[in-house]
Amino acid sequence: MQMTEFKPKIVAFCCNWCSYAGADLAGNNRLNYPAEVKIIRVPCSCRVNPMFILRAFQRGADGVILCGCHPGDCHYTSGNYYTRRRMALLFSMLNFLGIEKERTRVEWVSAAEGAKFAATMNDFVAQITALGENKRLEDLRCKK
Amino acid sequence: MQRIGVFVCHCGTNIAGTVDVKAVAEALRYEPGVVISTEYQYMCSQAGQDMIHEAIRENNLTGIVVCSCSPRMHEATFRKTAQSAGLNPYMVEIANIREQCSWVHKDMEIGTEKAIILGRAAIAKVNLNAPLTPGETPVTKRALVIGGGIAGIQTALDIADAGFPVDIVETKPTIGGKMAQLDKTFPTLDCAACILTPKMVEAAQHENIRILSYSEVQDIKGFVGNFTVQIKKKARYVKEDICTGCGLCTEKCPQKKVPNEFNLEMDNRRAIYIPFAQAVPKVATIDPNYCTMLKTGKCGVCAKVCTAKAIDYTQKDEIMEEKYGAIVAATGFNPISMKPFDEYAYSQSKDVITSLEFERLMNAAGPTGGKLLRPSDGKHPHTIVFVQCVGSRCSAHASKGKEYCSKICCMYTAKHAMLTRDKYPDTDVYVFYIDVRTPGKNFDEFYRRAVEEYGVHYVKGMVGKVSPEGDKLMVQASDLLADKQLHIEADLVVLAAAIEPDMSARPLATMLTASMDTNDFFTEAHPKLRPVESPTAGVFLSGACQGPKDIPETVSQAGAAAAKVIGLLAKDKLKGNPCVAGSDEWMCNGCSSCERVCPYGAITYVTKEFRMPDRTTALRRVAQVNEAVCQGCGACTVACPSGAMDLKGFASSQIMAEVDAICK
Amino acid sequence: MNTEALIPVVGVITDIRIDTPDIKTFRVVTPDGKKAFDHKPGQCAMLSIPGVGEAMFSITSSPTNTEYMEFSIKKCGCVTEWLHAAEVGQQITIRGPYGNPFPVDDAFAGKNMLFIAGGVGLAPLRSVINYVRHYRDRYGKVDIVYGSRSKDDLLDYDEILHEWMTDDGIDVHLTIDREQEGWDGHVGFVPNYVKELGFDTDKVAVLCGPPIMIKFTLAGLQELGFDKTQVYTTLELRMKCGIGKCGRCNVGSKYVCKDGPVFRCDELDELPDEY
Amino acid sequence: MRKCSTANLDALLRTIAENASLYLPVDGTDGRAHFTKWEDGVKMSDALNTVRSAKDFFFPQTENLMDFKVEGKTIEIIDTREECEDFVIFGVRACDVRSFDILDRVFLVDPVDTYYKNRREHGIIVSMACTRPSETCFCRTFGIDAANPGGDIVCYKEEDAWYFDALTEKGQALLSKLESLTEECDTAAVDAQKDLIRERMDKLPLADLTADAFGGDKLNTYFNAPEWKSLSQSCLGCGTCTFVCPTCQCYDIKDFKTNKGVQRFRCWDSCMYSDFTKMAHGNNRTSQLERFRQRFMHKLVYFPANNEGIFGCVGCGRCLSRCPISMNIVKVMKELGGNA
Amino acid sequence: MQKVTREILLAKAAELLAAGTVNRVLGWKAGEFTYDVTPALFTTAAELEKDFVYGPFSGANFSKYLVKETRRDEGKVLVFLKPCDTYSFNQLLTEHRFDRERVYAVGIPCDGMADIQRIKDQAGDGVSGVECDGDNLIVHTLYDGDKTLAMADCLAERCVNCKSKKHVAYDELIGETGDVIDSHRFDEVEKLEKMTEDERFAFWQNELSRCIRCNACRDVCPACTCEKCVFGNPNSGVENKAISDSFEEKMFHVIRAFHVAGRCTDCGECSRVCPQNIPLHLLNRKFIRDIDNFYDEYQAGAEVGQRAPLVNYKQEDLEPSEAVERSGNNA
Repeated sequence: MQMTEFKPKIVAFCCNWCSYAGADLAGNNRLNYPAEVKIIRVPCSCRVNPMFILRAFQRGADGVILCGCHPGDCHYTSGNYYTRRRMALLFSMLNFLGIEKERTRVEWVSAAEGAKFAATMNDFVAQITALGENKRLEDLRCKK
Repeated sequence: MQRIGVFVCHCGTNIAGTVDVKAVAEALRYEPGVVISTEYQYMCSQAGQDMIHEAIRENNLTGIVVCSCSPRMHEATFRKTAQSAGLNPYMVEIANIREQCSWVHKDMEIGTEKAIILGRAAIAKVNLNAPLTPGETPVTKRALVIGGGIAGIQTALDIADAGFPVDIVETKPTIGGKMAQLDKTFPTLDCAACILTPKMVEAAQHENIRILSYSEVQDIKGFVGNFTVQIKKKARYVKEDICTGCGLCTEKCPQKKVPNEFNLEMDNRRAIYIPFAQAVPKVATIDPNYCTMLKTGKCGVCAKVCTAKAIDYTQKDEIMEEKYGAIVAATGFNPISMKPFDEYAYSQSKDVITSLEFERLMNAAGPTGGKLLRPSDGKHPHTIVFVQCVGSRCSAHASKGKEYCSKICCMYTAKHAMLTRDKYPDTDVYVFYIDVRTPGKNFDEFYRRAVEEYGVHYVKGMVGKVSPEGDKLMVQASDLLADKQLHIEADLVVLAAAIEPDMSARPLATMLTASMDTNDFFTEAHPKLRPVESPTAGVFLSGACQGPKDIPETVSQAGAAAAKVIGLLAKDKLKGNPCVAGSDEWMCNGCSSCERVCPYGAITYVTKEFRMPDRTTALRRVAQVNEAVCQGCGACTVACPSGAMDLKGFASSQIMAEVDAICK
Repeated sequence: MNTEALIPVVGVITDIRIDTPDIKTFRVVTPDGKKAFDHKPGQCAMLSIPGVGEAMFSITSSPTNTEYMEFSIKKCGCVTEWLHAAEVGQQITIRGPYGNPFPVDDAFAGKNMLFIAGGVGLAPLRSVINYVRHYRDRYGKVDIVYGSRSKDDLLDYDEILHEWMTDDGIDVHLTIDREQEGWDGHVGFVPNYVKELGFDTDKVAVLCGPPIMIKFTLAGLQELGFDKTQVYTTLELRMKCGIGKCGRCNVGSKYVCKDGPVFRCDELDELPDEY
Repeated sequence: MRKCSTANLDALLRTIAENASLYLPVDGTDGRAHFTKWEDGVKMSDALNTVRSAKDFFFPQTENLMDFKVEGKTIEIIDTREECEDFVIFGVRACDVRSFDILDRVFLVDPVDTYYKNRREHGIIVSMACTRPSETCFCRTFGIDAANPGGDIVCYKEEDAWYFDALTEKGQALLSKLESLTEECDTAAVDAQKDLIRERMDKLPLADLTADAFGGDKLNTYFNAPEWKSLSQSCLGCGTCTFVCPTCQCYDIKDFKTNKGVQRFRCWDSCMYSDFTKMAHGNNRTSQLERFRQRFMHKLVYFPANNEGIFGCVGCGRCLSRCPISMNIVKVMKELGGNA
Repeated sequence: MQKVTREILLAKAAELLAAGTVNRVLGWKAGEFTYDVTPALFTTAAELEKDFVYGPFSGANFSKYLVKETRRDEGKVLVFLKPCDTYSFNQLLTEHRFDRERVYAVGIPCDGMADIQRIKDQAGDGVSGVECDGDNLIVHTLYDGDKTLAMADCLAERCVNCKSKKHVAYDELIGETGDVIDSHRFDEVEKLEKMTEDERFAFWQNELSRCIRCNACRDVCPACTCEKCVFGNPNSGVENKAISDSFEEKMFHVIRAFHVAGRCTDCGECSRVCPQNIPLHLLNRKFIRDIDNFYDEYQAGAEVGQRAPLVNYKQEDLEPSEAVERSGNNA
């Protein structure tokens, strides 16, 4: 196994008001997490279209994580409630198609939870690293 | 294609310590659209900003990417810089290579590689940016307060004092609300009428306040700064401007058997009535359900006795349309119905009453003239049992009652107990409670006085059953602390009924597109940070319609809501957030999915005629986003199946370009 | 393996001229500075930007220009928008030539010529006009009627003023749709202007412009006594492969990219009304 | 004529597969026949025809045309064409064999499509006669003889043996490699089968369908026919008929941005799609009626006009069985035929 | 239950046309071989008399046609709706996709429609005609004479697993409406859920690899009435005309299923029309089953104006991290 060689690509969608601020706080507190995680800022987790997640896998991502405000704390009051439903159904469907359920995750991270952000990312990267390369949702053309 | 400038900040060693900034600037130079890529010690410094300014001018840049600290830190700074150089401020993107890179990674190689990728993503995004301009809408400098209780009155007074006209719409013939029905207020025991009625009068006399009593809101259209509201003025069959409130008609009216709702139907009034002596406006109203003249056309006594000739049996409901810039919901509360709680025998015995009824019994203007007499036989009660939490704090699985704490009951029960013992020291007073909650200034002291000074028997435990036996009420209860069953022979049982939002709140919320929680309390825009605003811009919340509150809390929230309204009305124009949703009419299905997920009611539909590609014309229902109301969350963009709905500044194409750049 | 028509060659944009607010003319050569391929007047080439798309454009320079090719391109769609944003030195890809040319060496030979163009419709005609100017002795009198929305929308205005108008035996008749300050020439729509000018029928007419202009100008010419067999036009270039296979530009049994874009107006009558 | 006993067929297929990739109809997990690469143990389907036609072998649904490398302002074009390896398609029916002729008339005329040509040159077609033509078959309408299906080698399946005859040099070369597994035979069994086939063809429900009313000169007869309206009315505008059709050859060329460069590929397109003719300049077939008409006019009028009267349909019947709304070329011909 | 016949429907259509209630009729038009019935628009009683058919192959769901049909003309169109069609009808109304005022809907009872593929699988290829005979179908074949098949064995999948015989919308009903049925439609989904991740992947890889992106599933789907489909929009980022990579077929079907999630009435048309026999309905049913499991039971189209599960929420909804387990997927 070439576990040590494999550097996963991880896309993290973070809502502007909680999780992106949480990531900033992790930075402020110099809490390390792997550089494989790249954050995309969205106004709210509810902005994340399932198409973006599939797009990330197509383009070579090995894991996609979506972070938003805790339910009940959404800056827009209800955005993350919709996210929760959409992603629950999407993840179940992807798994139904045989896509490893570990590849996708939703995590609620508040602006105060810098430590949780770092811990979550460490955990997620470890999980994806253990899982290996995304083969089931890859687009070979992109890797050429 | 854009002409993009890339500016990589060292942030002293904050970034440069872990990221090879020169290598980043060099690597990003060859990205599509980039015409200049450079680095500098502190981009946010004046010198750094000047450098960006110059670069924009010299290279005719159409977009810039700053690789620096978090956009939460300096996005605004660099937007201003761009604007000063003639670039649209929304053509700026920030790659966060400090908080999300140099500060969390230790290895220079890894940090540099990631910084390049983050820069690439920002470039990919800015390549698809479009200049954005915030929309402006004028503000109608007038507020509407819905509900004329203490919350509404206080909000209206504060707004009016700031110089803005306010209308109060109240469904009852008089303002005053629940507070007008109270006898004394806790914890000071001052008389409710004494502190409320001066405010009512002040409101009535205020040059900026118009009271629309006996009126209802029928329809609300528009958005923040520009609401159009239809108000129905119900016919009161008395000319409001002529009636002097002398009350002669209310004495002469032959229809004497009308239950008096002000006294909770514990006595009667006439068909023409003034709810109470200090009513505002002090004008008589004919109750069409009981007036013989209106029902049969035979009577007319009131018209005959009215010296002012104010009676007009032909009056009709009147619809008026008014414009407002802000709306305050202050619809208040009601005690819940006691019907489902028949274990307390509320419907079986007149001597089982609610706390509000108790207030009226104790009130000098009440049905008993302020004497505490049993409703059944007018006798003096000697043993009184107060039951707390009737319908409050129920289990989620219970078939009745509310899950929440009604918040005010502990205190008013203590007040009732104390007042009873004070006036009638010969009565035994029991209070059954689950917990006594007294978190408020002088609240706990107040409750302790009831126990310690006034000898009220506080029993931790619930009353299981009240059974009328003869003229007694047999109360079965448990004392949890003593772990024993109690049987009390009571003369009067007072139920501290839970409170719930007024029934008018739900239809009002629909009209306002304001959201409500499962209990029909209005939801605030943010539970901590925006407690008096509803998520719908321009709609504010005052008083118990947002959640149970006592009077001081209500008054302070009313003032806070007023301050928000004043802040809004003080503006001539509202500048919106330009990162708002927009719908492509050609792709829109008109399916309402977006409308349903919009927390702000920013989406409306119009039916328009379209010339279709196959040269036919078709009427199509399409969504339109009100940019003044949209807050830019993007929920609609995902709900939209066709992709007609997109979010400016966070367009699908932009986010996907970022994804592509990151996964490369 | 044989050369494949669908595989282009690399071209470099060596000059960009801003003609009108929405039309630019691009000069294209191969990276070693040569003309990418030879062509005949009226033919087109497929230009592409990898990742953006491919689109067909008529070659506006004359075949007699052996150094480079020129394309006058109006902004509409993603390829053209991209090109309008490009700078000199940008590489693109080019393949061609495609389509049939104007019959400059047979049907037009020795004839008096009448060119009528509207707006960007001058682009495909410029190639023929300059070809005719180059072989001036092979043709009779030349009339050019050219109209546009405004003076600023006239294509190749400098060339018209300083070359075409100064040539012997060439009459250029310019018109713009609406009065404009600094314009003392004719004002009015092309079809009316053609009728006003009242040409003799001893000519071959070549028409290019928006469909509505073609329709009314053709009617005008017929009023003047022209027969449809005397009138040529070139169709809009809705094509993909350029070689008559992908099925897109199919109009009746003709493929615009292969059998067109140049048609004699009587030939067009044979086609179903789908172009 | 050579004959191979049924018992030897597997060995014969194995021999073919040793020298070239061999494809033949095999029943898939969905119970339908698809051309599938032969390997040991694969059983040939008894189905009359495959869901998708054999055109896929020469004109695949998508194929990479070339790659680009873009750096700054420069572009590098990478020719990704490679010489194709030999392959054999076994069991192609007469209709599909004719479709290659029709595709040749598109792709092999100047300028030659080298991608197609490459495959065509390396593909060997072993056709097979149809002993049980289906109710949806109408190849005879277009002059196709199901008893003489053509190709490089023609084959006839009988209970006990398979009969082969080489029709081209390519076929001869392949057949000669199979000499040890086959034996020379007379044509009696095959002739009998041919008679049976023709007899059965005569009895097919669509046996009387003729294309006489159509042809290259019939543009004006049909273009504005009122029948198009009702015929196209319920067309969904999907691409099913096009994609299962052995002769439909419209394609699109698109660019795909890979993580490293740009891939230009070609993929099937359908003239039934609403955006087929949509270009920056506009769209010349904006209604489904126009698009529907285009497809059938192309097969019945435009194609013959350019190709000596040969129709662009081979009567394979795939669109008859696959159209979601059961609209098809037979209904079109019958409805319009009355106008002739 | 009253058996619906061509004659009854013809009479109803003629009556409504004559009365001027409607000026056109969406109905089934006879084809060449009994089974190739085409949806068609009839404007006169004579046209109906000539070509209208009703039988075991009149399965097409007309509700989607109403989107265009109600835009086209003045006057009302008559549409015959089987119970399952009425759900699509309501769902389209919920989404404001057509004008109810321009439609006259006649509900007709349905005992299930036949699937010609199932018939051919039993009777062999070469089916020249099919006749109804009570509960049986008499199949005329080209080579094997007539065969008698039980209708029950010829039913389309969606009819075998019929979810409801109840009409949820109509202006008028022929015969009687039935009840919602406790069907076994989720059995196949459950079977897949019980497989391992790897097995499921292999299953779908095999099924979806056959996809040719003909778009028939999308174009027939009554939920897919988008003015512009994301898969046909070059700016959507997912546009692609043909399958170039195995990723694309998965993306297409996941996105399509997601777009119709909570809106799909499970009418089964997608699987019926798929030329490659991909069991697409299983994707939609998986969403339906998950929605039922995760939230409240929900049947799209049961009522007009319902709030679809994906545009709704509850504070106590389950977390995405619990979804796979709760959905019954064997991980």
